[in-house]
Amino acid sequence: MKSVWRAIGTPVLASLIAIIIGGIIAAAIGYNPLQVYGSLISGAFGGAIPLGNTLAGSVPLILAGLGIAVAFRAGLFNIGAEGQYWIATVAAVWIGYHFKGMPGFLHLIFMLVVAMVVGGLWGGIIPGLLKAYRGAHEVITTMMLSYIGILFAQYCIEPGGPMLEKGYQPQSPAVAQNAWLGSIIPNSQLTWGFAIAIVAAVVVWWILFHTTFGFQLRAVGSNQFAARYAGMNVPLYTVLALGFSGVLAGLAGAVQMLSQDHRLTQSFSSGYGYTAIVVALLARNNPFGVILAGIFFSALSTGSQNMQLVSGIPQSLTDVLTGLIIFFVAAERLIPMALTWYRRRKSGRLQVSLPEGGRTDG
Amino acid sequence: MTHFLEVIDLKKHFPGVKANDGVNLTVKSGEVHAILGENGAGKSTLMNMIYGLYQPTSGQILLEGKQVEFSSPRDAIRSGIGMVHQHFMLIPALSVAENIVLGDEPGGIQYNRKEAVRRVQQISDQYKLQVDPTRRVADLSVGLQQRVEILKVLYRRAKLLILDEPTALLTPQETRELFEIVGHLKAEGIPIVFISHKLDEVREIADVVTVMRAGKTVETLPIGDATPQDLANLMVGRDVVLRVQKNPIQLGNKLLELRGIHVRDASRHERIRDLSLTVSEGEILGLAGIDGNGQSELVEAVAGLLPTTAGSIHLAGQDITRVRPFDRTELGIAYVPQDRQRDGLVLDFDLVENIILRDFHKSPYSKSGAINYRAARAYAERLIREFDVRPADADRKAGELSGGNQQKVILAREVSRDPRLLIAVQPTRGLDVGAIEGIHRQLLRLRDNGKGILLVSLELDEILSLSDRIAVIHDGRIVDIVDGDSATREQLGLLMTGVKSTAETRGERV
Amino acid sequence: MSVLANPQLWFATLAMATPLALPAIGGTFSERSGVVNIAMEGIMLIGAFFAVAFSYWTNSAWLGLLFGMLMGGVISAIFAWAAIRLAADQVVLGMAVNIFAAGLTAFLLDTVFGFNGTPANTPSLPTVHLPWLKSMPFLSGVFNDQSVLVYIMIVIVIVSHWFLFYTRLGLRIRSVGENPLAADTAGLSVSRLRYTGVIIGGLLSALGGAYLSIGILHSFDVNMTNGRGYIALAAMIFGKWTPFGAFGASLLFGFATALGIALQSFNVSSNLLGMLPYVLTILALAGLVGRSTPPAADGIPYEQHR
Amino acid sequence: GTPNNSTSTTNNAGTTGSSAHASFKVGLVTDTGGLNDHGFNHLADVGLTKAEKDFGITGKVVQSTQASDYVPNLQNFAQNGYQLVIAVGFLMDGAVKQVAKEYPKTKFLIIDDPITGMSNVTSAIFNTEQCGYLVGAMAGLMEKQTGLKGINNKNVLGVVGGQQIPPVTSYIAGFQQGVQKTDPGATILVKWANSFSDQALGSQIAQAEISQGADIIFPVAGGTGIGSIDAAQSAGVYAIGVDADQNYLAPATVITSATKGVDTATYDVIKQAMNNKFQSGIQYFNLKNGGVGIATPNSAVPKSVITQVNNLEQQIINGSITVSATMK
Ligand SMILES: Nc1ncnc2c1ncn2[C@@H]1O[C@H](COP(=O)(O)OP(=O)(O)OP(=O)(O)O)[C@@H](O)[C@H]1O
Ligand SMILES: Nc1ncnc2c1ncn2[C@@H]1O[C@H](COP(=O)(O)OP(=O)(O)OP(=O)(O)O)[C@@H](O)[C@H]1O
Ligand SMILES: [Mg+2]
Ligand SMILES: [Mg+2]
Repeated sequence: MKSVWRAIGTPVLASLIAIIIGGIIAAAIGYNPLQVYGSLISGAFGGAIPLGNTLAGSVPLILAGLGIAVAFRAGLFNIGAEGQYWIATVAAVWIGYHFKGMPGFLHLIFMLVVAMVVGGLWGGIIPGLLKAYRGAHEVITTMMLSYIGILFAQYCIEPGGPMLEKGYQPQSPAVAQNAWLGSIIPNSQLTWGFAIAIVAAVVVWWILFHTTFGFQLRAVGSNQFAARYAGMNVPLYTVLALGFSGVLAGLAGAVQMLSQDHRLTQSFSSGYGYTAIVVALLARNNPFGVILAGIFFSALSTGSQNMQLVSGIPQSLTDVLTGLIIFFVAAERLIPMALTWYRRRKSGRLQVSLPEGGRTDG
Repeated sequence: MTHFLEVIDLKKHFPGVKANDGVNLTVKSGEVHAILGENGAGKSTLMNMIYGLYQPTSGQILLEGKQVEFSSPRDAIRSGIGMVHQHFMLIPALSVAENIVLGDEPGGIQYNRKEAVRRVQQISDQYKLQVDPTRRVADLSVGLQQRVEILKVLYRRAKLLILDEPTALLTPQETRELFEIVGHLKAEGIPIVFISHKLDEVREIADVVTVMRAGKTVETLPIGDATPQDLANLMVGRDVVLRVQKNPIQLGNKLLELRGIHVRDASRHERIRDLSLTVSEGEILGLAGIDGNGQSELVEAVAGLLPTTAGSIHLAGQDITRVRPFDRTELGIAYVPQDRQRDGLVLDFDLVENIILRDFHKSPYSKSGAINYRAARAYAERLIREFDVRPADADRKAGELSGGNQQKVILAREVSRDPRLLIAVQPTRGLDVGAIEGIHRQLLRLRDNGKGILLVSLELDEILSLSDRIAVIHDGRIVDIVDGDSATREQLGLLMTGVKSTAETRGERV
Repeated sequence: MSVLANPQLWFATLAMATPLALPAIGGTFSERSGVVNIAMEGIMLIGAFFAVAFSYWTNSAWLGLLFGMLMGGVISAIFAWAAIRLAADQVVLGMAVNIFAAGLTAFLLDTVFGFNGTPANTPSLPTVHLPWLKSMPFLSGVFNDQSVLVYIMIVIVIVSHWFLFYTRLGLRIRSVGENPLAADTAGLSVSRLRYTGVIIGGLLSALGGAYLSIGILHSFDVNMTNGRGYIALAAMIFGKWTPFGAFGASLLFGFATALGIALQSFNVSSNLLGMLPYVLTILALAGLVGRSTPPAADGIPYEQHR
Repeated sequence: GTPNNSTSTTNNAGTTGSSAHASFKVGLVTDTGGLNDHGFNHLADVGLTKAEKDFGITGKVVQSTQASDYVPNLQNFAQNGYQLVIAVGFLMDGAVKQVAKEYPKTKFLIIDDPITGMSNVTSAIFNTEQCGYLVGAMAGLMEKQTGLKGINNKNVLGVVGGQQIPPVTSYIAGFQQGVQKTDPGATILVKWANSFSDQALGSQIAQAEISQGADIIFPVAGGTGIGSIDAAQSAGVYAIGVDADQNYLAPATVITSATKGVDTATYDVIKQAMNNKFQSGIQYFNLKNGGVGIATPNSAVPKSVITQVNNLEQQIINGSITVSATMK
C-alpha cells in the first residue's frame, strides 16, 4: 500500500500543485479557474465521446512511449520516434493502398508488420549499427534520421511525388477500407487500436522483465561493463534495443493510420515522438506507467481543446499550463521538501536554534 | 596528548539500515587510531560523517573540544580534515595533477597548470609516491590511482587524517613507504585514523584500536601486544582461522593453456608479449606481480574481452582463441573481476538478478527465453545464506550493499556455478578477516574438487598461503614460475621487479 | 562549383551557424557541469521574445538583448533549481521548459502585441561592416554586414574554450560533471558549480534566440526557433562537448542548409534537398568524428545522503 | 461584393432567427498553424471578430494542436448547438466530410477546399492565381523599367514558397503567368522553405535569391515570408506581401500585396447563414467579386505600371485573360 502511494501519490499531488498554480495564473488573467478546470476535465472525460477521444489520443503516445522506454531501459535515448513514426506510416500506407483485394484482417496484419519492420530499421538498425560500430551517438543519429523520415514522407506527396493521389488534395490514396481498425465507441475516435496499445504494453512489460532478452537489454542498459563480463553481446543489444524501440514507434504510426487518418496528408507535425519522451520518463520507463502517462497527456490535450471552447482560454495558455504540470510532476521532491521545511519551521519556533559551526552552504 | 577528535553517541540511519547506532570515539593528537570491524560494521559511514559527506541522524562530533556540524566536505576541509576514501574519489578524465590540486588550484582566475604539475611533482618526490602528474587518471592502474588518492590528502596538509583502507591496493613496498609517511605525520602531532582489514598492518602502525560491530563501537584498547588472532576474534566475535589448512595437491590434466599470446589493450598498446602459462586441474596458480604489468589484459584475454594478436588459448585441449566470451563461460570459465562495481555487478539490479547474471539463460532459471524468477529467487536465497551475505535480502539492490558484501555476492555466483576454471582477481580485496577465511575455504574446496584456479592478487600473503605454483609477471611476460610452498616474500618481491632469481625453479615451459 | 565560389553561400553558412553555435556552447557548459539540458529550444524562445519586447519598450536593441538574456538566465535558474535541488529528471524538465516557453511566448505575443507581433520600427542590433575588407571581395562578401552577434559569437567560442579548459572555475565545472562525489570530497560545492554551468548555458541559449529576433530579424514569431534548440543539442554532442567542436558542427549544419537553399535552383525536390544537413551530419559522424563520450556524470542528479 | 453562387441555395436552415442574434453561434476551428499563422487562420478570425461586432453574434475559436483534434473540435461545436462551424484549411477536408454527415443540421464552411454534394457544407475557394497574376505583372513591369530606384538590370525575381500545397502554388502559378505576360525575359527563382514559421530561414532564402540578382521578392510562406520581407528591406530591394496587406511590415519595401479575402469570405458566409441564405457547394472568391485583390501600391510603383496592372485586372474580370492555378 505504501509503495503504491509512493508510486502514484506524489505525481498526483504534484499535478495538483501545478493545477493550483495554473488556476492562480488563470484567475490573475481573468478567467474563472473552476470553469477552466471543469472544462478541461469534462473535455477529457465527460461522457463517452470525450473519453473515447482521450483514449484514442493516447494510443500513439502509449505505443511510441513504450518504444522510448525500451530504449531508455537499454541506456539509450531515442529522440527520433517522430521520424520512425512517419517513415513507418509511409510504408504502411503504401502497403495499404497498393495491395487491393486482400482479406481485411490479413491486410491489416501485413501493414502492421511492415510498419514495425520499417520503424525498426529506421529507428533501430541504422542508428544501432552506427552506434555499435562507429560510435555515433544515438541522440544525433535518431534525430537526424527523424528529420529525414519526415521530409521523405513530405516528398512522397509533394507535387510529382511518388505517392501523390490525383486531385486537389496533396495526399496519398486511402488504405483499403476493409483493413481499417473498427470503432469501439461510435462517433468517438476510439478504435481497436487502443486494445493494440494495451496489449503492446503487456507484451513489452513481459519481454523486459520476464525474458532473457529483456534481462540482457536491461543489464546492458544499467552496466555495460558487467554485461560484457557476463558474456553479453553489448553491440548486438544496442542494435536490438534501438530496433525494438523503432518497431514500437512504427507500430504507433501504422495504428494511427488505420484508426484515424487512413492516408498520408500534409499533417506532419504530430509531435507524438516528442511527447512520448515525456510520457516514457514520467512513467519511469515502466510499461504500465506508460499507459497511464499516455492517457494523462492525451487527456490534457483533448481537455485543453474543450477548455478553449468553453472558457475561451487561448491554446498558448494551455501550453503554459501543460509545461507547468510536467515541471511539477518531474519535480515531485518538492512536496517532501516543503513538508520538511514546514516541520522544521514549526519546531524551530519552539526551540532556540543552536549556533552552527562552520556552515557555509546548504 | 589532547583530545583532537571526539565522537559522542553518533547515529546514522539509512532507510532500513542502522549503519551507525551509537558510536563513541576519541582520537588524541599524535596517535594512530585504527578502526577494525567486519564488512558493513559501519566504519566508512562513521568516517564519512566526520568528513561532512553524511550528516548524522543524531549525536555529536567535537573537534578540538568544539562541536562542529559539517554540511559538506568543504567545511571539513576548512577545519583541516583530510580523508582517503575506501572507494576512489578520482576523476578519470582529468590528469593526476588536476585531481590532486582540485579545490585548491594554483593560479588566479586562470588555472596555472605548470605550477600545479610542479607542486605535485614535488610532493610525489618528497613522499616517494611516484606518479607522473601529467598522465590521465583513467590510464593509471588501480595501484597508481591509490597513490593519487594519498597524494591528494598530503597536498592539502591536513590536521587530522582519515585513511579508509588505503593499503588495499598497494604493493608491500608502497605500504612501507606509506607507513613511513604516517610515521612522519604522527611525529608532527597529526592524529591519524586508520582503517584496514590487514591485521599485521594494524598491529604494526596503530597505537590504539577501536573495534566496531554492527554499527556500534564495542571496545577501544591500546594495541599493546594484541596478536592478530586476538584482534580477529574481537572484531568477528568468534574464533577465526587466519591461515587455512591446505590439502596435498592432486594434480589433474592441463586445463588452461596460453601459448605465446600477445595482447593489446583498448588503446592499442601491446601489454602482453609472448606469454605462455598453464593451469592444471586441481591446482591454484597464483599470478604475482606489481599492478599494471599486464594482469588485467591477461585476464581479459582469457575471458575473450580483448583479442589476442598472436598465440592461442586452449581450454582442456580445445582451442578457444576465437570463441566468443559468452561461449567461454559456457565452457566452464568463471571470473571474479577486479573492479567489482564496474565489471562484477549491475548495481541497479537486485541480488536475484545479479546472482543469475551469467546463467540466466540456463535451466532452471529460464526456459525457452522466459525467465523463471521463482527458481532464480530460491537459488539466490540459498547462496545468500551459504555465503552469509548481509543483509540477507534478495530483493535489495546490489548497490545498497557494503563493499565486502558485494564481493561475497560475486564470489557466491562464480563459485556456485561449478566452473572448471575460476579466474579470481583480488578476490578478497576489502574483505574482513572472517569473510576472507570463508572465501579462501571456498577456493580451496574448488581446487580439491579438481578445478583449476588462476589467482591474480597483489597481496603476497594471499598468493603465498593459497598457491600451489606462483607465476610472476613483469612487463607482460612471465619472469619465472616458482613453487608455492617454498617461495618466500623476498624471492617474489625480487622477481616482481623483473629480475630473474638464480634459485631453482619448478615451473614448466610450454 | 560556382555555387561554392559564391560568397553568399558562406555568408549564409556563418549566419545560420550562429543561432546553433550559441545554444550548443551553452549546452556544453550545462552538460560539462553534469546537467543534461534539452531546454535550449525553450530558452531560445524566451530570449528571442523578451529581447524584441524589451527592444521595443526601451527603444534600445542592446538593452533588449540584455533583458532577453536575463530572462533566459531566470528560466534556466528555475530549471537548474529543479534539476539540482530537487533532483528531478532533467530530460523531462527540459521538455517542460520547452512546452512552457512556447506557450508563454505565444500568449504574451498575442496579448501584448497582437497577432501581428512587434511593430516594424522596433530597433534591432547593428550589422558590422569592415571597410578594410573591401580589397578582398570574397572575404568581404562572407564577413561584411553580418550581425554584430556573429562576431560576438566568435569571441564567445574562443572565450568559452579558454574558460572551460584554462581557468580554475572551468576545471571545477568539468570535474563536477565527471564525478560530483569526487568534487564534493575535494571541497567543491557541486550545486553551486552546476548552477553556474546551467545558467551560463541559459544566457547563451537566450543570446542565440535574441540573434534570431533582433539580430537578423526585427520581430518575434510564434515558435520562431523551429527546432534549432534540438539541432544545437545535436551540434553539442557532435562537437564532443567542446566549444570549438560545437562551433564546427554548427558550421556544418549552417553550410548544409545554405547549400540546400543554393541547390534549389537545380530543380531537385526541395524536400529531398532539405535532407542534406541531416544526411551530411550522419555521414560526417559515421565517417570522421567517431565516438563522442559525454561527461561521465552527465544527467545524473547528485544526491548526497545528508 | 457578393460571391457568385455556383450551386443551389438552401433556405430551410430552420433554427436561426434573425432577431435573436446573440443566440447565433459561430465556431471557428483553426488548423495546426494556429491564429499566429500570418495567413488564413488569422484572417478567418478577423472576419469572425468583425461579424461579432457588426451582428452581435457569438463567436468562439478553437486552435487545433494536432491533426487528430480536427474531428473532435468540429464535433464539439456542432454538439454544443453552434449553427455555423468554420473549418480553416484543406487539411480538414476529411474531418468536415465526416462531421457534416454526423450533424446534418449544422452548417459548415471550409476554407481552401472544394467539397461538393453536401447540403450543409459550403466551400470557399480563392482564385489567388488571379491576384498572383497581377502582382507578377506588376513585378515584371517594374523590372522592365530602367532607372527605377532599387531595381537592377539583371531582370531576376525571387519567390519564397512555404510548402508545395495548392493554397501556395496557386499564388505562384499566377505570379509566373503575370511575369510572363509583362516581362517574358525575366528569370523567376522559386525556392521552398518547407516551413511556414521559420522567419530566419525565410530571410536566408531571400538573401540567396537577392545574391542571384533578385530585386523583387514574393514570399508565399506565412511567418517564413515575414523573414523574407525583412531580408528584402535590409538589402534595399522590394517585396510583395501576401494574404493580407503587409505593407505595415516595411512600408517602403512592400510595394503591394496579393490579398486573399478570407476575412470577407468568412464574414459574408456568416451573414448568409444568419439570414437563412446559406449556399452549399463551392463559392469562388475572385477578382470579379472582390474575394481576392491587390493592395494599394506604395510610392515606389510608377503610375504607368499601376495603370497597366489595372488594365490587366479588368481583362481578367471580363474573362479575356484566364489564369491557370497550376505551376509551371
Ligand atoms: N548510502 C547507503 N545507503 C544505504 N545503506 C548504506 C549506505 N552506505 C552504507 N550503507 C549500509 O550501512 C552499513 C555500513 O556500511 P559501511 O560502508 O559503513 O561499512 P564498512 O564498515 O565500511 O564496511 P567495509 O569493511 O565493507 O567497507 C552497511 O550495512 C551498508 O550496507
Ligand atoms: N560554484 C562557483 N560558482 C561560481 N564561481 C565560483 C564557484 N566556485 C568558485 N568560484 C570562483 O572561482 C574562484 C576561486 O574560488 P574560491 O575562492 O571559492 O575557491 P577557494 O579554493 O576557496 O579559493 P582560494 O584557493 O583562492 O582560497 C573565484 O573566482 C570564485 O569566485
Ligand atoms: Mg568501508
Ligand atoms: Mg583554497
